Amino acid sequence: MTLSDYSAAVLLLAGAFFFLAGTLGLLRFPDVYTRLHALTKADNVGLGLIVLGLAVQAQSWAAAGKLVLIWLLVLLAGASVSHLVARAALHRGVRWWRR
Amino acid sequence: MVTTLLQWTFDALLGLVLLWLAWRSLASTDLFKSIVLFIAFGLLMALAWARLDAPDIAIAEAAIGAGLTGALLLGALARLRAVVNEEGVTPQQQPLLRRFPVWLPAILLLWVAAGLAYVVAALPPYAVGLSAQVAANLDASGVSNPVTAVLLNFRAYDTLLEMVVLLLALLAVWSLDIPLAGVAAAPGLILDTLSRQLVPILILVAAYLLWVGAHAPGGAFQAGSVLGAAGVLLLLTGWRLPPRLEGLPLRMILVAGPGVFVAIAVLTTLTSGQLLQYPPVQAGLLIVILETVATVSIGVTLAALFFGSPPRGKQHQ
Amino acid sequence: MNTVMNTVMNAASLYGLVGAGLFCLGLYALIVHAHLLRKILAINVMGSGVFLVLVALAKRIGGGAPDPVPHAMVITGIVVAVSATALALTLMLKVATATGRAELPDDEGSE
Amino acid sequence: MAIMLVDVPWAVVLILLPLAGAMGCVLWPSVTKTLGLMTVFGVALSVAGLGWQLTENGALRYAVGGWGAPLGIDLYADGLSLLMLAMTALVGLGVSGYSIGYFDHKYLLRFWPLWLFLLAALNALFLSADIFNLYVTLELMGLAAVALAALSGGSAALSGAMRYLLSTLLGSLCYLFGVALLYHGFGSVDIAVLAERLEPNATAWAALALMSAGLVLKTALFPLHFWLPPAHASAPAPVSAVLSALVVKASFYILLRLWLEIFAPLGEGVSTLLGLLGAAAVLWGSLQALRQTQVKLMVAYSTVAQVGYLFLAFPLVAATGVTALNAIVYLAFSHALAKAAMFLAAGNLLRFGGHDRIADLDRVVQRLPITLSAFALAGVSIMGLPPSGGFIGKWLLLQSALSQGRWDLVAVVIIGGLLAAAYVFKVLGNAFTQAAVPHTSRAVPACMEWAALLLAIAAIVLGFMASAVLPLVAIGDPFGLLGARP
Repeated sequence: MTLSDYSAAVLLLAGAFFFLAGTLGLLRFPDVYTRLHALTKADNVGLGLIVLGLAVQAQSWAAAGKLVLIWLLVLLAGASVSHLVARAALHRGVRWWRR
Repeated sequence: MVTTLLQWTFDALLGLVLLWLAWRSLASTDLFKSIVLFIAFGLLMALAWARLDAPDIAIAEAAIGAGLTGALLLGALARLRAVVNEEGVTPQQQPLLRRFPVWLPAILLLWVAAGLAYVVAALPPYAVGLSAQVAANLDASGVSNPVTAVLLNFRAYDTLLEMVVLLLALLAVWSLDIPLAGVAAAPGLILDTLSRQLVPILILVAAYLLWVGAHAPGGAFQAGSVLGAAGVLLLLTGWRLPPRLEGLPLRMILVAGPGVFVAIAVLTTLTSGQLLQYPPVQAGLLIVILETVATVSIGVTLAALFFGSPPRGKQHQ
Repeated sequence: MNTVMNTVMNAASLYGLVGAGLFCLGLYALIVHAHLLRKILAINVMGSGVFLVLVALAKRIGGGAPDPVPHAMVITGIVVAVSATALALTLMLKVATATGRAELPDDEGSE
Repeated sequence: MAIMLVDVPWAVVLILLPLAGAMGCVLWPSVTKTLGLMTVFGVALSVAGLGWQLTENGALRYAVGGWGAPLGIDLYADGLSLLMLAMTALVGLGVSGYSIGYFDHKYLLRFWPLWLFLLAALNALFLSADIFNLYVTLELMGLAAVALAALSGGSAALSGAMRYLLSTLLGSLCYLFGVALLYHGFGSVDIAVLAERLEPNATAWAALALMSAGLVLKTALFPLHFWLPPAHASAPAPVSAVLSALVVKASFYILLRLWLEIFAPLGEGVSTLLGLLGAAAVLWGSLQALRQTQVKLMVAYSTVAQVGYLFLAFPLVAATGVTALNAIVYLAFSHALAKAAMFLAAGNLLRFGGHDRIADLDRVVQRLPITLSAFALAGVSIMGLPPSGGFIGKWLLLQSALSQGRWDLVAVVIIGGLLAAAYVFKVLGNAFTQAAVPHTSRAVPACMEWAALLLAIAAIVLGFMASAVLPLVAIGDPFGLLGARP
């Protein structure tokens, strides 16, 4: 186990934690808007950490670049799609949750 | 040993989740939910392919199996809801076999499943496939990705017919002549911007997949389906093919994939005397030509399948 | 008993079993459900099951690179499946437009 | 010149020509009709060329791509494939001529590409020696057939086509599961290689069961025939003709090749089951046909019965060898011609009177004499009366049944013939009587009437050609029947 192995493991575990938190939020939060919040925030950071963890161990700069590209694309798509979902929910008159 | 156990646990869990998702998707009372679960099922199938060392299939499954099939299903559901009044009919769970108890087919199928499971488990532990022969002839095939070699050289005839199946499906859909889908809600700024940024990237990704397919996972079908996804995105934002391209130019692109394949089949038969026998020196070049044309053709065909209605230009003839 | 354990412990057979399970699950849904969209989904699940069997068993040899021939076959199969699905969905829309229901008439012409 | 023609790989032409023709029709709709007819003629000529090659050189094995099985895909043509191809080409000519009069311009543009793709799929199927390649041709054929069946767009046709599509997809998947098992059990998808390697183990049995179930569903053998009558009866007449005459035979052909070549060592016990189902199909299909009040439904149920005859001969092939195989070929070929003629004639009646109710046919015999002659001649072959192709087929079937002392099969064949006579005469009888309510009629183009009549005449002429046709079956000694049993 080298240093890069350890750092990769830590990053991957941290990423997995964010996924877990996001998933928990998706399951437990009360309405579509809060669920979107949990999902996008946690998944974007989670994926970022996992990409970072994998990039540490990547064979070449090109491979690491491809991983980062994937993350950027997911960020772009994730943000746009959650906006679209939220807007569609608003249009249909889905009420937001109040305590 | 620990890694093996960990891997086994992962595989077993994935297998169970696949079965569970398929079951929920087929049993759900809400059709929309069914489709979404089916798309999730497709994505996890892609993970299973990756676990089975089949990255070529994983890409194809994610792009076609989950992506485009999902888009087709959701599009069809939207059109269906415009046609069928679901209030009165509630066509959800109506068992076809009213005369028989529902558990009868269940018991029969459990029996079949047990039989199939036994057969799968009883196969000899060592595969008797063709890996050795593929590896031995890979040098003569013109590419170094064995899956591409099988698809476009060793079993190219299957792929020729498969391209024809795709074209035929589009002709069949067009011959059914469903009316144009009603204009969806205005796409809005975000979707517009997203598609304007994503479509060039998708085209780039398609080109990359096409190029890399010669020596690594990827190839015409994966590239074509990414291109098809770009087409679907454009169609969703309200983009339509300019009317002057709807006639012969569109048909030329659609036919180009199988057409070039048939042309190369004729040429090889004339020059080497054997159907689809490429001269070894030019095999690589021929495969690149075939795949490039096929990619464009597959992409446009898939997008046209999503659109569904025949081009109006065709009707006027 | 030993062979059973070996089979289940082996990833190839494991996915093979899942494939067989998906095939039967899809077949059951195809028979039981009346709604055409659900029947089309069932056919797709069955197809995934067959593809899984086709590829999983190629991995039995263990170790070395898996057999690419079934991989190519499955890619062919996936394209055929999406073509068939597109046609089936369009036909479903036409049936629904013509009859007002996305189900086949329960006449069973043969009886 | 003659030498050059011998060298042309006609088998390849048979596959590529209709594909190219179909794509030409897609690209240039203005010349669709000309292009389509030329293609169909070209296919018929290529079958003749292939027949010449086969009689000169014996069976043909052709390695696509030069790789050869098991790595590559092989094409294979022997006497059995040749006769199936000839059947396809003849019916194709008749149906193509008929379609010119039947469809208006808009539907003609849709019909031709689909029909040429179907023709290509059929040719490719009859020439393939590779079970996965057969799967692809099956799917190509199935999708084209469904699209054609839905062409007219009525609610009955659409529902029929939908049921047909689901059944054919289910059949294909069962077949593909069998392919997967065979490949992993024995390491090849080539029929000849598999035949060498097969051992009677659980894998082989499961593959046999799955593939047979799938193909029996596609062939519409009783009791899996439920999809056939609605699809075949509600499709446009030329499409019904192609579906009943050719498409059903294609899956039967694969079944025959699989059972007699790959699965031969698995014994004859199971084929007896298929024989029993065949007997049930003959009786059930004939009775249902007799009950129908509409011509097209009656003809469709008659197909269910006639498919039964093919399976009746199935268990006899192993025991009596070439006689039973000859019977199958003759039954399939003559049924294809006669049934196509019958459906086309039924289409004429439908066009003429605007309906096909048997009771209200209203003296059509005087007004459509050619169509009625076609129906009657085709009926002669379906009933199995001499002299007709159907008679030779049943005669060979009876011969092989009697040599095995199978009096039960003899009884089924005779009862089936009598029932067929009953339903054919039901139509013919009403053609002479006056309907209670006279109704308007529409002219039927001459090409539609003559196409039906020529196919029916061909079914009769087939009865006189036995001495010329039967030696063709022996080309390449299909399934080693000649060598094994004299």
